[in-house]
Amino acid sequence: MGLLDEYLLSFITFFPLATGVGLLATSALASLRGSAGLPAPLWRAVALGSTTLTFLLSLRLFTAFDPTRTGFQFTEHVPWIPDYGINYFVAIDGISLLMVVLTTFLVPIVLLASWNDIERSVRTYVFFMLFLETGMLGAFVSLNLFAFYLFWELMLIPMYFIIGIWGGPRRIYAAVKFFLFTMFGSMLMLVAVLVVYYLSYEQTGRLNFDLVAPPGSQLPALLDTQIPLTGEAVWWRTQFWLFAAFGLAFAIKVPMVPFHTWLPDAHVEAPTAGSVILAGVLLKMGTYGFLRFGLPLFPAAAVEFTPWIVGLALVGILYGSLVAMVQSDVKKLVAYSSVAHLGFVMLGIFCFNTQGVSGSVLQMVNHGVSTGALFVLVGMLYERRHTRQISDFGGLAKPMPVYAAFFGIVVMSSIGLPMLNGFVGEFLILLGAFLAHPLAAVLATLGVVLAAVYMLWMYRRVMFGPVEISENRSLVDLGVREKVVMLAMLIPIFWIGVHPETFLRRIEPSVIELLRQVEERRAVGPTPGVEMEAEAEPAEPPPPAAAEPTEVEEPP
Amino acid sequence: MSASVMLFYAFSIMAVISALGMILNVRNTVAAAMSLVVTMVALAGIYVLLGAHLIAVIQIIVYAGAIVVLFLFVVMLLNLRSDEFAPSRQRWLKIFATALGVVVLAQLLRLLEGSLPVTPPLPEGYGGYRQLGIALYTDYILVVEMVALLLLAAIVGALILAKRKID
Amino acid sequence: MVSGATHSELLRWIPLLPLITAAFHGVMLGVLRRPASRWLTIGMSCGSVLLSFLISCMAFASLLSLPPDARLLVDELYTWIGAGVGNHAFSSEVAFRLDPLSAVMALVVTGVGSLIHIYSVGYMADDHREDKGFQRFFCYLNLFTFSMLLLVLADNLVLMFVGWEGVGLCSYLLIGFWYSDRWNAYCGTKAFVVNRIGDFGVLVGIFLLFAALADAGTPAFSFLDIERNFEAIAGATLQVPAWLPWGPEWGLVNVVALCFFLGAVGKSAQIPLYVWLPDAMAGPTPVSALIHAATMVTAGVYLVCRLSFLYAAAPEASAVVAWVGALTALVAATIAVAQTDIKKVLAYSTVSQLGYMFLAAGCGAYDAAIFHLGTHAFFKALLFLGAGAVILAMHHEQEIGKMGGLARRIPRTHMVFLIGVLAIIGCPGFAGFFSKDSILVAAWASHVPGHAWLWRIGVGTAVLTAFYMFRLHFLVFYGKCRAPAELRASIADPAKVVIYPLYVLAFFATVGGLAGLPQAYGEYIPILGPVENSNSLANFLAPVLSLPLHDVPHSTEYRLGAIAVAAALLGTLVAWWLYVKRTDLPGRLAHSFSWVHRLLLNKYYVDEVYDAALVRPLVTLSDRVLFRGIDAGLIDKWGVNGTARTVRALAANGLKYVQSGLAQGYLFVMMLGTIAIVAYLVN
Amino acid sequence: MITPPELHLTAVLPIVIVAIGSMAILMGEVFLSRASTVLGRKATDIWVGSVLGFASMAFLALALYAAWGAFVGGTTQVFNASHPLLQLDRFSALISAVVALASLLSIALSISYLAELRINHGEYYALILLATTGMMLMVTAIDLLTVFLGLELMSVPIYVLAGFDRRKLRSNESALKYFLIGSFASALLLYGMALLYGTCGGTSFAEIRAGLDPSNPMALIGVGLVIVGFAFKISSVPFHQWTPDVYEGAPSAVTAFMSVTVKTAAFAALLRLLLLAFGSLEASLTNVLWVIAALSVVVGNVMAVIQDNVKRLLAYSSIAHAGYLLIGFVAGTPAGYSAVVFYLIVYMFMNLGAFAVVVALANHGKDCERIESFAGLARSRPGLAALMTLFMVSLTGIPGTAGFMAKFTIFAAAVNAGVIWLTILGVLMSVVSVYYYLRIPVLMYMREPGEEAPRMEIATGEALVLIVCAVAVLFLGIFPNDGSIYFFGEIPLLDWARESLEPLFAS
Amino acid sequence: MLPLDHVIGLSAILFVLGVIGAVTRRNLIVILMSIELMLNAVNLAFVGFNRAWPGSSAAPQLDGQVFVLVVICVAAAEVAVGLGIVIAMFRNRDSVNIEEVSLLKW
Repeated sequence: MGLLDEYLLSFITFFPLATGVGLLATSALASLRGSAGLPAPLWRAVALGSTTLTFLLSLRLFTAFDPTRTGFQFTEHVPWIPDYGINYFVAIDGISLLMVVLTTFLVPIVLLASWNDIERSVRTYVFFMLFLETGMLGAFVSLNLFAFYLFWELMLIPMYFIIGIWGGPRRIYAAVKFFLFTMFGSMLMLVAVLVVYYLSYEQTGRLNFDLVAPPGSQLPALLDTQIPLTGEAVWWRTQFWLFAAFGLAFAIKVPMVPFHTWLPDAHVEAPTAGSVILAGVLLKMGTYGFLRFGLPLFPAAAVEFTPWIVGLALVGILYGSLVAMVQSDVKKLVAYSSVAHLGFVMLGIFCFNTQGVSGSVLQMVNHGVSTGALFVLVGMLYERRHTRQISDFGGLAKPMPVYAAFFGIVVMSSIGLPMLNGFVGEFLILLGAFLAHPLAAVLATLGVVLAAVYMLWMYRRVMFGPVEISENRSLVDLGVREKVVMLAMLIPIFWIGVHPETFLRRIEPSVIELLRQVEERRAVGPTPGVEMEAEAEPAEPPPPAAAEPTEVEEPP
Repeated sequence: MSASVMLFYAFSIMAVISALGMILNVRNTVAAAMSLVVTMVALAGIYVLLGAHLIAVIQIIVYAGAIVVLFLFVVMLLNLRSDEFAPSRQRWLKIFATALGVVVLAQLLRLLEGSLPVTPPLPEGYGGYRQLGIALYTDYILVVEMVALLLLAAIVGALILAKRKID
Repeated sequence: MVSGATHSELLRWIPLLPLITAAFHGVMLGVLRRPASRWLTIGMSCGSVLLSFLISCMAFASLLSLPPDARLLVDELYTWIGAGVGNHAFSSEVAFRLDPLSAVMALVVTGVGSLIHIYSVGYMADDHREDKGFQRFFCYLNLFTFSMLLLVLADNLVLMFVGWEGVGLCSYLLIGFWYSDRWNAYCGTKAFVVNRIGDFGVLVGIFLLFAALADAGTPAFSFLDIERNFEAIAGATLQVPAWLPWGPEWGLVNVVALCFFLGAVGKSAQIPLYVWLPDAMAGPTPVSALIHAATMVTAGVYLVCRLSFLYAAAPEASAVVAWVGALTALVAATIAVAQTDIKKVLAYSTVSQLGYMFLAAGCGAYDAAIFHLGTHAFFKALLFLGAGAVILAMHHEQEIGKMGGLARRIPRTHMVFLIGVLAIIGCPGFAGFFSKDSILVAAWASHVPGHAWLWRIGVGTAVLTAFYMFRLHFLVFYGKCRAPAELRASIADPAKVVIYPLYVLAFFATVGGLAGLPQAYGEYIPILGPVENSNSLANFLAPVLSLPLHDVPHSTEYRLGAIAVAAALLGTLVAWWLYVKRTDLPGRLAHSFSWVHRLLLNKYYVDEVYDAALVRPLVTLSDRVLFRGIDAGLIDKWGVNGTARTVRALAANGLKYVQSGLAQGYLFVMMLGTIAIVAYLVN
Repeated sequence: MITPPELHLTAVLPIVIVAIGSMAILMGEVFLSRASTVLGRKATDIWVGSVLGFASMAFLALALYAAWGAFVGGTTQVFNASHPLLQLDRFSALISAVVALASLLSIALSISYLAELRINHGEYYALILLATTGMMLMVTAIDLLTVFLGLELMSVPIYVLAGFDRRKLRSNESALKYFLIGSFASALLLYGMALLYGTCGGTSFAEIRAGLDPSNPMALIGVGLVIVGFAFKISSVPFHQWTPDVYEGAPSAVTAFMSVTVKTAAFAALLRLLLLAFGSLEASLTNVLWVIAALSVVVGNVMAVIQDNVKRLLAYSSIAHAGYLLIGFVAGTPAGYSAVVFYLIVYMFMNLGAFAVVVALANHGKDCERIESFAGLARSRPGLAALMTLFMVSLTGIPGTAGFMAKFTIFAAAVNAGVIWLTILGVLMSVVSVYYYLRIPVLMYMREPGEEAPRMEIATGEALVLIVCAVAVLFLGIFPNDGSIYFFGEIPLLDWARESLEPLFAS
Repeated sequence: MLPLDHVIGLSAILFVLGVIGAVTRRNLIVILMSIELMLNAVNLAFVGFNRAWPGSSAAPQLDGQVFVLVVICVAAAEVAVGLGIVIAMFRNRDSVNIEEVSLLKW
């Protein structure tokens, strides 16, 4: 492997941020010399070029990825804060591969899509987008729990600003709500992370945040940690609560009902680019988190939680669809449809079988592309009419036939029309669900019906019928740039729909490996006290005042 | 009961009464200051009884002589008339605080009674200016220097705050 | 059961050709905005479908050249979806399969499809209602042809489902083709959504079937594999909660069969999901002919027949199929009696005829179902195209109240339309007679509970069919012309490109019945004399259908046939009496039985009932309870913002006042804190 | 016969340097204000102030260097071996260095600010140096006497500094409240010290450690009162109420100075006291600290939510941060204490940075402290807005900034010590903190500018402070331990924090 | 020999009186005096305790008395600064009522 391949992941991850910092530096230098710096369009162009290059690099990653090998590839492991077991440890498997490609795909798309959308503080916006991309990529490729957490929170900041600065009238409320919700979950997750960290320390005698040991090393791995199922207090069940804390953080991000209310607000208020990235990538953080951390670290608890999560996923599917149905704002409708779609993803993950989980991973990509495309489309409309109320439209197919065609295809993809991407994911998820939770699967299948209801109803009200509002009569159809954006988004929509094996082939070995781990670690006896003592041979004595992790600190 | 003990009680009663006088005297700030002087003098007396002669002297000189005078000086300077205060905004709080103080005092006295160290006989030369002086200029030399700095800070500070006009 | 498969790379081109054309149109229109020239459009669209038809014929020929139990051509392209390991390995190939059943379907689809494509050239020629409508129409039509071919040629259920959904999509697009009319768009959406309800059943059926097969250790999922491994799951049961009826164990096969039937009900517009089909008439008439009469709506029947092995093993489900079919036939026929829109009448008649097909399938006579499917495709397409010709002639007037006396003005249309009517009412000699007869015989002979009643319903429906079809015919073509005066002059037979396809169809509507001539009649073929195995269609289909053996004596068959003919005659006579002889009667009848009339005119208020019972409550629930109540109210207002408010209130209404700004208050708090700490430490 | 004591002057070198500096500044002020030119320029107030400011910075730099040398040298030096009052060990050296650095930065921040507010008096620098002397004394002390003396030497100048803008009612009030409550707390502390002296017979930490009898109520009262005295200085609930009032009223530069240095010094002294003197009372003290920490975290964060004044908001946030720091104490492990040290250093940078922005915005003798006056700042002052955002983000504890690393180390130590519930409370309250910290970026970036025009130029000193703090916040956020900066060499801050505590645990 | 418990008791009484004075009186100057009273109480305690720990004649222990000296100086410094603040305040506000000093709150 050449140098590029060896550090490919790092290149991909940090190239956008490096571009952003470089642009900032030029502007800082320019301001020192009293000039205005590079013009905003040039910033945009540079950012577009850089993110496109990132995407091409990730395509290289996609092709160079060896689907026949299980385990992680493109590993880079550099000590960072070794005293705390914090390492720069990045690697990908099939699951994160797809997420990386999805992310790098969407960012240039949204940059292009929001070319004219963002008018003020363009440079800040460009910088935040680049920063955001690095944050998202970092979270997807990090195998060090600490680094993951770092990226996980880091990407909140640019998103927060993107919503808050360039958003709609209630943008501040939405941005703050988004931030608070996510922080609430992730803060509890931090505590859980620390507990896991401590358990690992207690058992191995070494401080460590690496999820798995890098290949060929003797370093400890969090996945080897025995996380006890029970604790000292009767009601204290370590693994249970740890999973709950991780799960809450992820569930908020997903979002699962009833932690979803930040999503509609954030989506409605965010600018197009923000909505696309939010729906396309950020929501995937939650489901990805379940896959990467929630399930393998706490398999027994995950299984125990399954009925609840499946239940909530179902509620999400049905509830999201029903609520989407009655929305009067297109973006809000799409937002609630995300709740429903992500409900499918959660359902698939908690099937614990290959079909379900593979379907979920694929559906994550699908949702990213389809819902992203929907938001781009809504954004195009908003650019023209500065409204998103369904009632302000009607008959748009007449003045904007190309737009209507694209919108139609994306809507169909979103409601899972076969040979478009949405179907494959939903189908596999439901198939998996039928093998695991038949009744839930039947109910979830109802969601497919409801999806058609709300999407087509919306489509009908926006696109069909007579043009009654005079502003709509003179709407301009899509321009070349917008067509390019949409065509680019149609490529994965059709590709995944027609030949999903390209992706499934890469997902499946990782999913099988993941499920094997879960099964294996579940099987390892849940009798913590005895086993832990037998295995724990700390290299150095635990800290003097260290109490049991499960000890309940009683206030006096 | 020896004379010293009787004197002690006399001084104690004097101190307490004058202290009470200080905190109960609502009208007259000058009277309060004078009560404070009385307390301090009484305490100086007790210091003598406790064998801390130098401290007693300094108590009189510094406290009664300097500090309280400073108080009086300020009172005069500001020409205060304390009876023009509006009704208290925190009357109940203050009543409660007073009551609480009394309860705490009772508890404090109860607790302190049994836990005091035993008093040994006085060694030679205890409390004299010589021993204290040696201590101050050997072991505590740094403390003396630092107290000097503190006083410097106070002087500078008082100047900055109270000078009518700073150039 | 078919033993082995022959590979044939020809098959893929049958569906792909229309797809390529559709894609070409789509790119030209949707992306480039450069509409192709009219002739290029016509040439590509009609040419591709015709070519498909030719290839189908070739494939059909090569199929015929194989021995009967090896008649299976397969064309595998690639693995579409594959996931899972071991016994749960799911794999769905993109593969096409041509067996007798799909061959018949493919021929019908491409054949009728070609004719309708050609017809559309004329029908859509004057369409200026929508921008660039012409090419768009053919784009959709080609896409539909592709989907329908995919549906019938698919080698496995999942791929079939692709076509299944695809035709739904095209139906949606074509119903709402004139989208500027809000009603059309509504109808399109309604069709899609109702179809989706059926799709729900198909999906569940697929999943259940796969789950059962996987449990049995044979997860292979092509039709051939399923049929081979079917024995393993034939006796399987589903555990359900005991409080459910027939709990705690349901026969898996029955459940699966019912699930698929739900799909069929949706697609083929049976009770209770038939409501979309009449509304689907909002689309252009060729669409109604192709999609909503000849092909797509019969997909349900095809599905049931395709899975005949499943239904044969599921008697209870089959009974449901038969009864639903019979009731639909009857109910739709009653509604058709009162309709005044020419296409609506035909739509309800389609529903009714589809009911016949399900009646047949439910009774195990899958061959009869397919037979009727084929003949129905011809005569119903004929009728629709004829109606289209009428509508064209009337300048897009569909109300039969404004027609009348057209026989003289458009004689050619009148003739072909009459042939269609005769075929549908089962006039002996016409195609419909034989197929309907086979169905009635099958119903009579079957072992479905209440089969005698099924037969009676069938006959009753036949009476009604004859009545409403002739009512339509008489009202349109006879009597006085009720069209506005300024229109009358211009009423004339449409162009050749419109009429010629009608002739072809009329020909098949007349002689098509011979393909499945029941043996009882085969004995007495006029010229040829007795023919062995006259029911060539049934024989041809036999290897792929699980046909039960119901031997009906020929004498019974004649008797039943005679009753059917009598029924048709009765209906015809009543129609003649009411609409030719005593034209004042219908109005008076409608007046004196006004509630019945209103009930029928308003289709038993089913739409309204659905609206009131399902749609409105659901919307209200979603809006008032879920969205405003739970989402905005409970979670957001109380939960999320409530927490924020609580925190703020804690500060603003509580802690704030401790921070009074008065220093002595602070001292007091300190005093309290000190006391607390000291007290804790001392104790 | 009087034996002259054996004095190790190196042990008090930083203190002495700063003390001499303070006197030199006072002298310099007298002479310079009489002179007609300063360094070749006309002796305007501003020039005198600048020269004095730079001189005091030089002294502080020297003290920093000395303290740093002591830290690197690593030996423990006792000033007067026969009667140990001061002990310059690695811990006190590190904290002295930090305090010196913080004072240095505060002075850099003040020079132009004083001119802006027209309170440009040389005594200001002298008072800061005196306060710094007191802090160094306090953290070097190993005797209650020196602790108290240091505390007073620290407090008295700050009382004055708080009221330094004496024409302003708010500044008066600030000084008055701080003084009043501070001297009340001092009295409580003193009484506690007296009781401790009474039980143990001595005032040095060693004697107290030896003589402390956990069953003796007098000793316990003494310990309690001493804790209260420090709880006041670190502004933890319920001894926090002065903090917002004083921070709000005092001139911003003073607030910046006192919010970081006092907290650092007081925490360090408390840490020494707990480790060296009150070791035997660990369990019950931990419970007391648990409650104080919990209350501080809750009250600080909740009250900050409703604030409309940035300084007041930061005051409440400092109460909350005191709570977080106390979590490290509750953990009570070496990891916990070293996390506290790390946190203190990080807190210094981020809080100073935040105040530096407030100071840099002060215009026409008025502090830019109303939260609305930040509206639209991103438009008019993009650089300052970005920096403010950085500091707010760091105070919130978002990863990638030093604030997160600090919180992380504290929470990690707490979890390792089994202090789960307090940690959970802490993290939940940091969610609340998100709200108010991010309000400022919200205003800066997402609102239109108000009528108040901010100052458009930035002074060199302010720029210096901002850059140093921003770099530190970012750098320590990403490389808390193993980073190295060109010229400065390796900066293993976490290691330093851990190593600094070794002498305290050794004894 | 004086009874130490009574000495300390007196100190406690004076201290608490000082506290009560500081918390209840509204005149700033009187509050300052109350704080002085508290410091005096502390001094008394120190002197009293030093009586209990006098050391030997060879090595007299005068910690308490030295402490008292420091406290006296501190008290002086505090009074100086405190009165300075009061004067500065009085100039601006013309009052020494502490309850009027509540500009900064909440």
